[in-house]
Amino acid sequence: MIPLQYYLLLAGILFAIGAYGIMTLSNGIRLLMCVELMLNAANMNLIAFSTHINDASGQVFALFSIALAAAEAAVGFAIILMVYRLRAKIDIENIKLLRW
Amino acid sequence: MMDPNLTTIDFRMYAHWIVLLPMIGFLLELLIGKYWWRKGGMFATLSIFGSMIISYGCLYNVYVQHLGFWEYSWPWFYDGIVAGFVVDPLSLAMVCMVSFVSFFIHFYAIGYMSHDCAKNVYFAETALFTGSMFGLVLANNLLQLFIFWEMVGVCSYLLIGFWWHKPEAAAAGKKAWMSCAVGDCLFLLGIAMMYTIMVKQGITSEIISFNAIFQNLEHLSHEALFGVSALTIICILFMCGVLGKSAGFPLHVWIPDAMEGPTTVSALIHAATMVTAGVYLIARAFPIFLAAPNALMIVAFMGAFTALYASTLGLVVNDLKRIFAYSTISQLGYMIAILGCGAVLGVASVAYALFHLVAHAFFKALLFLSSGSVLHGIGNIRDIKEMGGLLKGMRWTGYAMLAGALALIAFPLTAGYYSKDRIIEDAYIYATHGGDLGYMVWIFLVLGVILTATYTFRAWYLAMTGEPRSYPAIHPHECGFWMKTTLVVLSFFAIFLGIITGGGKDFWHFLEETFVHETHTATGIYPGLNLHEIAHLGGNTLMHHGAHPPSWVIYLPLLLMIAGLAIATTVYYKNRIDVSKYVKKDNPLYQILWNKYYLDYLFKDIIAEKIIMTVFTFWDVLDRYVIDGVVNLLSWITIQSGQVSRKLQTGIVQNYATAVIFGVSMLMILVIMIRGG
Amino acid sequence: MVDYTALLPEGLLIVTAAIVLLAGLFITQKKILGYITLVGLLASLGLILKDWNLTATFDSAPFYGAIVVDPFSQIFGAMFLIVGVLVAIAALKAYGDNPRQDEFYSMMLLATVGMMVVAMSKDLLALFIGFELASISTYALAGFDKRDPKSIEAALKYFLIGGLSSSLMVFGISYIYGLTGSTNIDTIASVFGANPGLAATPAILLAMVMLIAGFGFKMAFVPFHMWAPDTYEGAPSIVSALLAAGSKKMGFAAAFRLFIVGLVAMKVDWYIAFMILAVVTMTVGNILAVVQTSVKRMLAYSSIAHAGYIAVVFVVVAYWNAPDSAVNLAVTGGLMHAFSHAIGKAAAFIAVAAIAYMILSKDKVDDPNHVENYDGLGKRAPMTAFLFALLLCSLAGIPPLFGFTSKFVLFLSTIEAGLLGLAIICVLNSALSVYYYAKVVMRMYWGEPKGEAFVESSTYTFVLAIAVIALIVLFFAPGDMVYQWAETAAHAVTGV
Amino acid sequence: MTLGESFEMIVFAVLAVVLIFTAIMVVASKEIVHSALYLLGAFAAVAMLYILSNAAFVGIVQIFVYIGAIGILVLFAVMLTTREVGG
Amino acid sequence: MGLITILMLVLLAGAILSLLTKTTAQARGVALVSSFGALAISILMYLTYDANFNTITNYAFEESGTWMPSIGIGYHVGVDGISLPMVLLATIVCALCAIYSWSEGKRPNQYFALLLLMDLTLIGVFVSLDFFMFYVFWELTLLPMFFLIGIWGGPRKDYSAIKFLIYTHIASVLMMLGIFALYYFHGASTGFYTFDIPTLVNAYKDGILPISQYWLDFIFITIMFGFMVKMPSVPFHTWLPDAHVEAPTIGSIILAGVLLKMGGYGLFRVLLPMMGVASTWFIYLIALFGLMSILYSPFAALAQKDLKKLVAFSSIGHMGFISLGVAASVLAGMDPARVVAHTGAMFQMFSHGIITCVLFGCCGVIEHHTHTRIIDDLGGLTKKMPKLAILMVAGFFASLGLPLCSGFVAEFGILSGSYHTMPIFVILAAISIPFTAGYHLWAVQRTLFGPYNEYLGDVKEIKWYEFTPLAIWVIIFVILGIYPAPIIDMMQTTTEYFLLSGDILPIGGIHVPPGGAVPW
Repeated sequence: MIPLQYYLLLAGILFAIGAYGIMTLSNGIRLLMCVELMLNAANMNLIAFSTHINDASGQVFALFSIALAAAEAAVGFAIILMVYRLRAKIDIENIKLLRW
Repeated sequence: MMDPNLTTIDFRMYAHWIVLLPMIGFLLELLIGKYWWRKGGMFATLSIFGSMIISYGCLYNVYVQHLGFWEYSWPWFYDGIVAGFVVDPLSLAMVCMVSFVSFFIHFYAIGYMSHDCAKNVYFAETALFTGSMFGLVLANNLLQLFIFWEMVGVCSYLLIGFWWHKPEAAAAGKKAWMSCAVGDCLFLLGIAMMYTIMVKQGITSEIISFNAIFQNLEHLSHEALFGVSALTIICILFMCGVLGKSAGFPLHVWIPDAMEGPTTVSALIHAATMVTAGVYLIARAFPIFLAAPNALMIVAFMGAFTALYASTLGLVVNDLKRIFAYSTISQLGYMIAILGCGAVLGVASVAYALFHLVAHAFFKALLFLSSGSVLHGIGNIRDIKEMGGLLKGMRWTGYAMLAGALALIAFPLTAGYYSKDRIIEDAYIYATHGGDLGYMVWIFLVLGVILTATYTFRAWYLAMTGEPRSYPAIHPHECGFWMKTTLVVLSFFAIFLGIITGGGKDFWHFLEETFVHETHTATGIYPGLNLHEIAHLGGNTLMHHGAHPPSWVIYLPLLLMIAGLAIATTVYYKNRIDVSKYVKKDNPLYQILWNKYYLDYLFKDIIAEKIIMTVFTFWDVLDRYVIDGVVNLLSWITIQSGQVSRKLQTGIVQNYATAVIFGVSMLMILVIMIRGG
Repeated sequence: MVDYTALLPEGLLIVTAAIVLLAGLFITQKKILGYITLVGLLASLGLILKDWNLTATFDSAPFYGAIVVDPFSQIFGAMFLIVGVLVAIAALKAYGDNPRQDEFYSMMLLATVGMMVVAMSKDLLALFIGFELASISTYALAGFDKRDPKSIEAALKYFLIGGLSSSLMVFGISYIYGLTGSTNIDTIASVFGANPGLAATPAILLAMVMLIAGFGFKMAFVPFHMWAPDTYEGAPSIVSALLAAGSKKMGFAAAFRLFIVGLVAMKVDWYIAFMILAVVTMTVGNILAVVQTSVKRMLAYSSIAHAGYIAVVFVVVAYWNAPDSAVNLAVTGGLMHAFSHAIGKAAAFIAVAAIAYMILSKDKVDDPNHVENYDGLGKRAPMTAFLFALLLCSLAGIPPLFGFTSKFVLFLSTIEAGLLGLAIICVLNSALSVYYYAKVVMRMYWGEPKGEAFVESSTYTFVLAIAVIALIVLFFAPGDMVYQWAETAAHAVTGV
Repeated sequence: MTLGESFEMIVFAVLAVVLIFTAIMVVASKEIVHSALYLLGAFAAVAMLYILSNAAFVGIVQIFVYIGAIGILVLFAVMLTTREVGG
Repeated sequence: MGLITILMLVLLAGAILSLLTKTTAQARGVALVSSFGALAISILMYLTYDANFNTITNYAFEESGTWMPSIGIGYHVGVDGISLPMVLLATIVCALCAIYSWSEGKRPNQYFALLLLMDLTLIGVFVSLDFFMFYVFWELTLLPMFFLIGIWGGPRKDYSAIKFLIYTHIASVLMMLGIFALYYFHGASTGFYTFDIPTLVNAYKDGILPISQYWLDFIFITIMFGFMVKMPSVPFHTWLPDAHVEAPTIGSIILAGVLLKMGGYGLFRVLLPMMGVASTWFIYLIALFGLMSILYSPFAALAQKDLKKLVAFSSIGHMGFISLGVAASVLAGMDPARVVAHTGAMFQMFSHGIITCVLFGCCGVIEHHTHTRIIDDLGGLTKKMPKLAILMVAGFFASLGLPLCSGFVAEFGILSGSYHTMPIFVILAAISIPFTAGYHLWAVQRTLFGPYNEYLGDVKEIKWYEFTPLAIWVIIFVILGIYPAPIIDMMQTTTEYFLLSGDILPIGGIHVPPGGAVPW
């Protein structure tokens, strides 16, 4: 039995990497990947807790989370493709028509 | 008291109509005067004539029929403030004089103002003035007196500025008001204090009416403010009002400027009636002054000083009307001074002051009207240096002015002789009882005599005799019927008033009954006052009858008058002495006099323009940049902080994500800190 | 047999969405779909209003207690549906000729369902699902004008920050789940109640912070707000209406559900954190709104400021000294303000849409939302301008509109709780907000018109008129009904 | 610590290292296609971890959905938005 | 439905109808009918007013109904001897303003609608006996004025309108907090939550609120702040000159004539009963605000170049007398004097409301006919406009406190009634009189007198529709100056009830412990 803390730590690290990526990267798709990493980290937490306290609802939650992440990703890529179609690139640092 | 056998109208019951009639005249003149009856003048004159009839009716009731003094009032506003009228010798003397003089000046003005296009406005204003003056005189309480006191001030302002298109006239009106306002605000404060101490005494009905105050003087004299007797402070505040209205030093500066108004106005308001309101106030409130320690001393000294001070200025002025204006200030000083002597003389001083007031009204009105006639005749030239030899062209005017001048310098047997010399004699009696300051009062008054004679006849000689010194003065034209009539009537009284009244004695005896006799009201009787007791409250001791000054004192004024007359004759008629080498700009004494002791300079250039305008400018800066600045600064800060912080919204989505993560971190730190703390 | 009638409003919407999607495949005259949507929304709204003072409990056993139907869910449901109705009517005009309008309507309906589910949820799972359903639909809606780079940019930003915050949310939920062993809100609350020490563990604190961030994204709390102005500005105006009025209120529904119950149970000193959040949010929203030149962006910032006002509810709830009456009053006020703000802000965005439409039809301008283009609107489009001005008054909290009443009640609670400083900051902020609303009104009423009069769209005018009349009517008599409803809802959610 | 536990521990450690490495590479890799592939690796590692912690079903779903759907979607998007490799 | 409701409905109907009209004549017709109808109703109320209704629980023409019972908001209106004159004032001023704007050609329908709305909201403030209503109307007065300034205003209208709006709005929202606290603490202690003004104020006064002095003071000071800004009192006055300068003439007239009176009215209706319970140094603070305004206004006025701004500053000074009178009259002292001060302060509200209309009306006429208000550019207007000159002189004299005009009655009452409790304040206030006279005379002299400024061209005489309202105002203030009883008696009854019955203030006034007047 692997201690809960290990999982939590691992999830935390994963989350942090995702967060770091989302703060620093400029490619839209990479940002999306980072979001997925973070969601995975959260799901890992859920699974770890679920196992730890021996309760299924965490797993259920994770399942829903995965499903919704998929839907979200689909919409996200659609948006990114639209961006690409309009601007021929997905370099978000230059997408700042809307500011101030 | 009422004699059932006398079947006559009791005019005393209609005293309020004395006030109301001219007010109605005012409204009629203002509203329809322009379209009816000579385009103005008639309504006013007739309404004042009506007032005059009632006034003399009252005088007849009281003086001849001995119907007693009468006072009545109606509740006005607030509790205890009444509108009331008092008919006693004091008010009767004033009201008869005012109505008489005012009527004749209106009469005169019908001729004098005949060519003015806004004649109806002029007459409306003078009618309002006369009505207000009646209201002031007949008031039975301080507030009503104050109200009409202000109203006459307004009329004065409006009439001085009647020729509003002249900037000097408008400025003079403002100056008059401002000088009076300084005194009036203090006067009002005095009334407020009086009200307060009356309420403290538990008096609630007719709370600041004179009789209510007089009856309670004993209690009121115990009140103290700032360690001083409250009555003294109140009297000093009243005195400030008097200085403003009656042109006492140092608030007299407006009177010479006020000569910018039509001459009839100068005669009516700034010589005969309104300026005497201050004297009347002290006379009316005499028991209060008597009961207030040291108050009358101040009155006496201020009056005497003003009398001398103004005389010196009269010596150097070249404007005919201004000479008479300074003489007015000086004569008012005499009246105030003798009232101050009441600390010793008692109610007699009121009688003397009032007699001089009445006599002065006649002869000073005469002087002004005749100078108005001069101005009328030579085209509004007022500088006596440009006149000369007018007597040839205008005999009526010239001799009328001479009559007035003789009365002014107290030439024997004229009205002034009886009134003014009596004042100087009694000032000596005051001096013998009233200490060193008393002598000073007497000396001032006596010195004033010689100066008065000099400057009066300087003016007369320069204007009337010698050679014409300007083109208009060569062919003056005499005035018309309305004006001539008035001059004659007034000349008669200027000369004979003293003789008519038995050398003033009848008048004095009548007036001396004022406070010491009981006053009837609709509901009861105010008993007469014991002035000796009241004087004790103020630390004064009234002289009992029988004191006579030494004979040299009696003849001294006469001699001095003759001396002054001689000087004037020598210098300005015979031209024996050439004064031009003294009358030069490099003579420091002349310069001081010419600049009116720099008082105008002090008030206008230093206080008004330098100090007050600087303060106002500073105030504007304060308002604009400090108080409003704070408001605007706050809005500026808000907008600027918005402008700065909107730059954080970079539009780059990673930064937004960073903000989210940053927010989470900060919140976490915050929460842990709170928990740790 | 379980009685599912209480879920009929939501079911009806889902059915309508399906009908709209399917019918869209076959019908050429697609405008009909808008009317179908409208009928569905109105029917659903009618069903909710019919039972507005619902007392019978809904048997949620088949959902394992995950959803409830209580006054709280009802009032939020009504709110979302009203916003939906307003947006749907406006869409009849805005997208009446658009060949993809079936997508618009169906996504809008699904978003509304998602929001309603959030309001009904008693379980974090249901809450999460509803949240995501609404989010994903609105991501797509924000980019609905796919030829408009601004719309796409808006959608992109919304989506990315949304994804980030939903992962934060799940992360937070996972901790709460792990430490309490349940995702049911009532259970969580009772666990906290039983173990006072638990609430103070760092993991729970972190979880709370992450949940605040997750919900705060929707509610547009500073500093999780930064997507909001951009998205509201870039998205089609009627979508902005849905976002600002509906989606944002969903964040509040979720936050009320979770935080109020949690905070009441936790007895931990959260109030300073919330106070800072609320104060910063309203101040930043207002100050930035002051300097905006685009009316739409100004409305976006004002929306943030309003989020700050409603956040006052959490402060009061978290404040240990606040009496129960104050807590209830705060939640009541929060609900009322959410209600009035939903109507007002939705209509305001629709008004902006209407005005932009008119301006684009007549004037050649780059940015129809720029405030300079509003010059003289009072003459060019009198009805629209008048109604818009009244809506701004409602947002500013000026009587006689419901926005005033709701703000009045909300701020009243701060004084009841004894939070004087907060109250002063709130009212000063509210006063500051008058500035930028007034500037628009000034432009409309005493700016010089830049062209001839517009032809006003009756559809838009109708929507605005409905909203304004509703706000005015609610200010007068039936305001008390809303108050009572909100109060029952507050009782339902606070339990005190 | 039993043998099974030790084994579990070793597997966990390996997976953790793989996961962290791939995650870092997702962020750090220059080529976006590589990033996408690393992401798939990370998903796989996570799925293994699920299975390791007795949540086999979730693990399988993770593989199906994440690797099968999302991963492919990512690759697809990368291909569509990249004119040539290195974009 | 009572008279008050009918009065408000008449105005509301007028406002809506007027908005729907097309031409000036129609709008004006509606406005005249409606505003004079309102005037007739208020006169009817005045004539049938029974002073015996004057107790704190029993107002004349009282109406009450429920509105939002859940939080204790009700429809409660009524008048007493202080609010009825204010209602009368509002209707008189607005009705005459409708005549004054006879030829308004710019957006007449909105103009007259806003005028009627203004009337309605002002009356609403004066008759409300429920804090919610009171506050609603209080806020609503901002809107018509904001639009009046904005649409019909001068060149800097944007700045002025927004400053007016924000400044006074900030004050009122802070006041709202005080009301909240009052409401809550009353509800918490009695279990009966209500916004009813008499109930709340009574509760505060009777000390049944279970709260510390800190909260009592908080309630007092926030409410006071709201009123002081509205009055406006120095140093919170800077919105007023700006608003006046840019406002159209009737905007200024209503602003100075009636709107400022809201602050004074609040002082009587709300703050007065509280003075006995809040810290006593607040009373001195109110007096100090009054004194500051009195002393400040002439100094600031004299520095102005704009005639209207000068008049605006005069309003500040006159409103200061109200604060001074109220503060002085509540302190322990001699009852007759207190009554006089208090009645004077009340009368000052009415009197200033009438007088200032003439001043601003004249400014408006001058601006309308000469197209300038800068004093230096004017001069000798009497030549071209003698009728205006008479009215303006009358107005300015009344404003500087001339006897036989209503202002004097009020100021005399305040000064002499206040002397016994606040001698130093009164002495300082009296010092302002010459300065006040000074700037009024200065303005008159520079505007009306002196040589005519030919640069102004051929200026026409005042129009009849400008002359008539101004003349009526002049007649009113002169009549009230000579015979103030019609208004002042009503006020005096109320004052005696306020001060002497013990229901509102402690009998004999509020005792300030020696040295306890100020906290330091």
